Amino acid sequence: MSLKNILENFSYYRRDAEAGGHHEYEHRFAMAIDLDICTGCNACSTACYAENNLPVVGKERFEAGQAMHWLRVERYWDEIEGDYPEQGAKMIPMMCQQCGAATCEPVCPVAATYHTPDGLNAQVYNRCIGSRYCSNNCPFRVRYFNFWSYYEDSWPEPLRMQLNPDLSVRDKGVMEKCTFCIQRIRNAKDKSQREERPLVDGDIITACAQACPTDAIVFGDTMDPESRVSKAWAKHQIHRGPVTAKKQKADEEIRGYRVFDELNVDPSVMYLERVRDTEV
Amino acid sequence: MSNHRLLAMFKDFDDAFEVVDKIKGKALSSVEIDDVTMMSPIEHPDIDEKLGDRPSNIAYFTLMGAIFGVTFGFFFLAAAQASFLVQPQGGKPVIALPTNFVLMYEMLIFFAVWTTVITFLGMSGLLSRRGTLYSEKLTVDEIGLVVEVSDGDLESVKSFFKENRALEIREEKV
Amino acid sequence: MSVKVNRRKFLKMLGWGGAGTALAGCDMPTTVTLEEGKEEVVSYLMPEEYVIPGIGVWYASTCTQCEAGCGLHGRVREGRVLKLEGSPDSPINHGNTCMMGQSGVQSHYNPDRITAPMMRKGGNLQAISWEDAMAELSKRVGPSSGVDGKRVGMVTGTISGHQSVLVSELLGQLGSKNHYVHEQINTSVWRTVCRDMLGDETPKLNFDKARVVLSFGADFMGVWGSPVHNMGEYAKFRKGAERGTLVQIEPKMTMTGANADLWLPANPGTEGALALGIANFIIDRGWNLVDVPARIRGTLKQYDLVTVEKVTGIEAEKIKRIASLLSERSPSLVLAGASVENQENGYDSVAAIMLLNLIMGNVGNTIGATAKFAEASMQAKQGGTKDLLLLAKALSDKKLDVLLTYNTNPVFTAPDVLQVQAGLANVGFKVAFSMFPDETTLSADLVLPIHSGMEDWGTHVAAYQPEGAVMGFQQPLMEPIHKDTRGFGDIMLSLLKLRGSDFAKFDDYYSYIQTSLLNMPSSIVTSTGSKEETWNGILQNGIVKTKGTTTPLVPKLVDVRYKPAANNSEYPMHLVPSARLGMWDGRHANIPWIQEAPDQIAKVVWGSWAELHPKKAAELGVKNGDYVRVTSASGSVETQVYVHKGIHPDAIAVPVGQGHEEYGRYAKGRGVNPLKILNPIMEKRTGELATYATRVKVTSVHKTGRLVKMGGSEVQVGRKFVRTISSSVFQRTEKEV
Amino acid sequence: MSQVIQDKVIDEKLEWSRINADVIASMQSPRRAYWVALAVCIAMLFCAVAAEIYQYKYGMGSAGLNNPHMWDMYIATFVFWIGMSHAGTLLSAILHIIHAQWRKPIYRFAEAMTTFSLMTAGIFPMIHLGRVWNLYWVLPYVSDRGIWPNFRSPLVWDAFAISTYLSSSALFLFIGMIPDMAILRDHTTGWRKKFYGILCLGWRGDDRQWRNFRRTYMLLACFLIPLAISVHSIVSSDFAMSIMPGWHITTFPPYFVAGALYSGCAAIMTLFVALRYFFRMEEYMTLNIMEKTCKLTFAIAMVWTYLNLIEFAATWYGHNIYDKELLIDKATGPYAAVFWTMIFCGMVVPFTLCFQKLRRHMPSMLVVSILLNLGMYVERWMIVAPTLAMSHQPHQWDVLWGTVIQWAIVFGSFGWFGLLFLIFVKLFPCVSMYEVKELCFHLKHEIEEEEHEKQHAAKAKAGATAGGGASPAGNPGLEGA
Repeated sequence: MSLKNILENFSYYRRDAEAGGHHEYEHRFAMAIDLDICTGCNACSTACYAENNLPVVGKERFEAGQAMHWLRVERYWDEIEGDYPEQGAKMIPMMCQQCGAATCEPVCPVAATYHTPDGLNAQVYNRCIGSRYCSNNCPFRVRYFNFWSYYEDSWPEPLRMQLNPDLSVRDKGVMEKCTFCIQRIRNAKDKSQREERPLVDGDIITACAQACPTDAIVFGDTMDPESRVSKAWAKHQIHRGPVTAKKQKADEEIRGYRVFDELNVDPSVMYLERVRDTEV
Repeated sequence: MSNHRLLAMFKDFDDAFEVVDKIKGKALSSVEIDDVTMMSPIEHPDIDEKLGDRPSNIAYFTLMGAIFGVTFGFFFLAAAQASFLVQPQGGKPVIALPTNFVLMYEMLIFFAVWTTVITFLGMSGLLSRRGTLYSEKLTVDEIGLVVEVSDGDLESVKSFFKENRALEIREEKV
Repeated sequence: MSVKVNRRKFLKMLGWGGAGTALAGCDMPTTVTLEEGKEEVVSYLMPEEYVIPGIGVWYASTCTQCEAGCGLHGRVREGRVLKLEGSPDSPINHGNTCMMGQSGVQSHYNPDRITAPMMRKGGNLQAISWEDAMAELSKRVGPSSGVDGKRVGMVTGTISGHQSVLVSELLGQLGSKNHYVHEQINTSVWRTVCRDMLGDETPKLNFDKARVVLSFGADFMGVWGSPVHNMGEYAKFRKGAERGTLVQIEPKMTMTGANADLWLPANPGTEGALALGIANFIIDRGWNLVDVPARIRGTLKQYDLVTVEKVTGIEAEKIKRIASLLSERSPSLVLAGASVENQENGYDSVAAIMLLNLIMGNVGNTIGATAKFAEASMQAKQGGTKDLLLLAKALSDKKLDVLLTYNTNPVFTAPDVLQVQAGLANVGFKVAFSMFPDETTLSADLVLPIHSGMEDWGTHVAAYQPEGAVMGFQQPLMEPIHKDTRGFGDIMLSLLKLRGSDFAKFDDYYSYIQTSLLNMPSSIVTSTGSKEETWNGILQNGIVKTKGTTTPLVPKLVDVRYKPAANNSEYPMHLVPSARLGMWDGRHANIPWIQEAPDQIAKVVWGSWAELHPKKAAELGVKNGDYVRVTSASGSVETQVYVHKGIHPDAIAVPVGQGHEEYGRYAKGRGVNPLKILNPIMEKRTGELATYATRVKVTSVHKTGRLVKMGGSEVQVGRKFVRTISSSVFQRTEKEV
Repeated sequence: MSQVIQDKVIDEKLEWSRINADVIASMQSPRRAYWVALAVCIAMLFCAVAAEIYQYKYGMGSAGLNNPHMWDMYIATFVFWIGMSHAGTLLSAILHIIHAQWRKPIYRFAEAMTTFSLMTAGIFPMIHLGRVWNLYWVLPYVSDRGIWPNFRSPLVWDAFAISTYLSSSALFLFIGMIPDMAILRDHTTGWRKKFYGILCLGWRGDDRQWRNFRRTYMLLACFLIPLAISVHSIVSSDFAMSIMPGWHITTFPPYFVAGALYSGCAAIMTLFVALRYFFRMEEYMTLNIMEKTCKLTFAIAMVWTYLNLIEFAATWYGHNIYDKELLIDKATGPYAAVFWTMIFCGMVVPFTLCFQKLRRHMPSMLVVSILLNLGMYVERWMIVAPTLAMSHQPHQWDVLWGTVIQWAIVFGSFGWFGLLFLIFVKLFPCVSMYEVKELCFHLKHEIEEEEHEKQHAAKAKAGATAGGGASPAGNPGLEGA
């Protein structure tokens, strides 16, 4: 009886992210990306195309801004007065940050995007009606919409033989984004279940982290204190949850930060600041 | 018992009102003031005054509709949210009151408006057939007065009409 | 002839050779597993043995997308290869891959692959059967053809392993010495200098030991040497006890430059002078760790700071800082790459740069010897552009009657002035072994479609061997997609058999490789039991690890006769035909993922562009997206401009890779090819084509368009996406904890 | 002349039968201009339908939308039409409650405009959906899979608000039309008689019906005012509830409501001029009514201007760098021309309404009202597009001007609205006959009373001199037809 349900669990259902949320998380997958050793080579992005059946949209549609790179390597120039960018360029792999308090989630009219017990910001393609509100409300702009039907154009025979059967090819009208390779998470969970053991660090490795030639991307579960990513977060004094005074970094010069942390969205990707030898 | 229904057409409200006054004043045995109905192309604010207290209780139903809307709204939304636990989103609680208030407000109005309209259809006697006495001039500029009388008072009512410049008198048996 | 491995046998081998990582599909009930012996639940759906729906199996192989020879694991499901990942066992890539490796599957599944042999009939290439094709081949190069072996040539890309042996055998059998090894992206000059000054062509570069890397145009993360390996080493260099400092000097910012702590553009072609200036300053201060003979000291004296500042355009203060950096943070590693090598004075510049390594005592420290694969005939034959020039000459001199091409595309990469395309008309019979209809292939008289890297057997010995000397083993990850393609090795074998040889005993290339490997000395292939077990071990690892032979480095100073390039008033700009990781020399232009992946610096996709410094752009009155004409003495190209500060104001960079006239739907007619307008300037000492020496003039054509690139704003506009801290802070907060 | 006479919005001596006849005539025998207008509207609609079919088939990419610009003119147009819908119902209801008699000749077409612009607006969220065939998932129906829409989403609020508003304002329009339906039943022939006979629900005009009618109408008016305000607040929540700079603004709900009233009034002015001209309704849609409408529009324009400036000021002083940069970009960046058009049309043009000569000059008012509408349209676009173009993430900055498909659908929406409106004016009276009669009746009373008072005063004065003598209180009655 749902009335009974409401009355009995009301205070539980009223808990928000600041109060620990209603979720009982099983895992909270997260990343740590070291921008000092990220070279901006694009291997992660291409690996993502290969793993996640991302369509190649072609020049005209790329020009129209309809590219589907779930993981894009952004390049920024320094705003400098001098003649040359002597500190090189700034590279950052930008993908869905799997925010703990994601702004995209509450605006979806049909609950097609929601938070999984794994701490992922999941997108249910079948449920999506394409209102695109989630993308509008994403400060990172990392949600990609299927503006066209790409299947015929992007995968002419026999290119489509490469498609990963572990996940679908999305048709027009559906929003999609980085899933932290949810099919790999699923497979690893199945495997650990079969082997009757808990998931351990390293069981799951996302396509981007796997490909990275400098191992700049570390993926893991922040609920597991022994995981590499947990240690990296702890070392760089970044804590889960929205930013509160208590949780701020003790030392501002520690490298860890989350992009747009000031928006209180609790991103699951920690970046480590780029380092430049300013003495040369 | 009244067994005749009379319709008289008048040129203006004042003529009709005089007839009403006369009926009220003469205390005819078979004619109650409640048996008098006035039909008009427009609404005259004095009609109620002349015809006496005839209450309209639509507002009570509206209130009930509104209360139902807001209560139903709350429980409907909360029940839906509490049974759809996949919804936890963006760090928001499962039952998100601020958003539910918005929708409760809309549902309040929705139910209030519909109850009002449905009650109106019932209370105003629309959609029900009541007699054939009618003149198309009623929708132009003439005022009609319908009186239900018994045989005894028939003539005196008719004479009131005539005295007050009735343009036309129609009659039917009830 | 047919491939003698039947399907059953083939799949059996796969079954044994698999790395054995079985994964359940996410949609499959977890109870249906191999482990629990419940395969029969899905047996009805099983089309063949070892093809279990929903189970992905990983097989080891070797990447053929460039010459670095990275080890691969390929995920195979339902008989299809789906995803490539780096093999953790490979000492070259340590489990990682670059974007080219990742897109190997799109090479393999490319919709524009040639699916049947073709022969030129009446001017057009027409599909024929393999029987006819082999008959034609026998007719033209067989024993009865009467072909003059000396007039037979073969042009390949860098080639190694058993393929190389077969090519050598074939040419030897014919009596030909004309093996042209052409590789557009190469380190030939660097290799020559290393040979002359260190005694080893491909010395081991210990980034992890270096505290400073000073790189003159060496895009070691991108297109210089073994990029994936170098990037891994770079990470160690950055993450070491002390964070290493990277200084990059190059006319156009490469990916490596983008990651440098200090990036400076010296006037193009004067990097040698800069190196000498730094050396002079170091010796002047007595900072050098190795003594320098007076003879060289005398040469260096001319390169005082004032002169060098004038010549190179780099402030004296910066030169001093670089010099003191090399001294304070020894050991260092000084590298030279394409923009230095491929100048007219390339050899001397690289020698001047190598001098820094020598005087700072880097040799034997950050630069070490590499092991060489014990079987010399299988070592990599590394190519360059010298052979392209030789080929062009042979063609125009009508010295070739038969030309075989494999794994290279000289018609695309050769400058127009070399007239390779026209020269090919002088060759009576041209055979192309190719997967794709590229320019060279479509100029051939007989086109033989070959297997992809994922369908064929092969062995690869990388030129740069960081740990030991390994042989990458390439095995098919799936059955050939197209029924009418054949393995390159198989065709070579059947050509060899035409004249009857030792190879007659091998049924096919597979059995040849197998026999050959199993009969190798135990120093190369260590037996792990029976032959079958050994063989399975090779298949499973995808790599044959050997110690190799190592000879210690012998540092030797050479005279540096450095002379900066002359100015040219008619063509004031330097053309930088830049290359990038991914597109490489244009061979990957037919891969959609590569086309759609933005250039690492300009972030342009699906086309060509020209990079200009804002100063120059203002002078020309052009902005992003405007078209300019780049004219050299040998021709001109027209493309859109991308303006940024990461380029020398006197240089214009036009990336290579685009401008294909053929090469399938994704590459054809897209962008421009800057190689076409190169002047035929040779590097003086090595005879390589000096690709960076061409001078051009740039004019606006008063046409504008939208530059198709990723990214709206070029700067962060005050946002903190990429934050930067100084390495001193980093040292305090992270290294000393 | 007295104030009442000077301000009178209609000639009180209009014969009631003529009112009937005039209005019924306006509904019959369309002139050629009507057919031309109808053809134009159908052609415009056809453009939109063709564009929509294309877009449905090939995907939203054909509208030129892209990663930063997930929404664009569709949503701007949606807000525009929703805004336009406000004038009719809200003004009608407010003016009804405060007994502003001058609303009576014009409220009917204004309410029709409300309903039709809502029907137009409601189409846009559908057009803009990537998978419109799953639209019904937004509705809270009981699904056997236990799936519900997400009640946190402002888009679901939109669905609730728009359906509530559409049904309520349609009911309001319909209830207000019942007495007129009876008039039409009595004075038309053929199919119309049957048609109106059904629609009038047996209206006879007896006292019970009038009494309940008055009460119902008042109740509905009372509910419609907060409803209308909530609807546009909810529409503003689509933006204000987000995190985006330029959207997440506290003043958005009142700003949107003011903007809605503003564009609604401007639309009323446009239709007023058009109907007055085409249906020769000069006697009903008098210049005095226009003047009052103009004054009201001016007042609302000033409210809107104020709220707009407040928004700028709050952004300017707020030191939220994203918001502030966006504001500067709006005024100086690629959208500057559009932004200044909005400022000019929305803030400067309404000052023409201060001049009586202009207010009484219909061609000028047509131009002014169209300019105001243009200003309000670009205002909506300036809300939607620049935020998407220049939000938090500079890497995704992009300027979008839409494709032919998008423009065609936006253009066609005017055809759809026009078509509905044109059908309406021929099926239903665009002037409320019974209320015009009431207006005349009351006006006449007022004038008579005033004259009576005047006479009384004169007599009192005369009586004071002549020694008095009360005159018998005359019962003026109703002269009628």
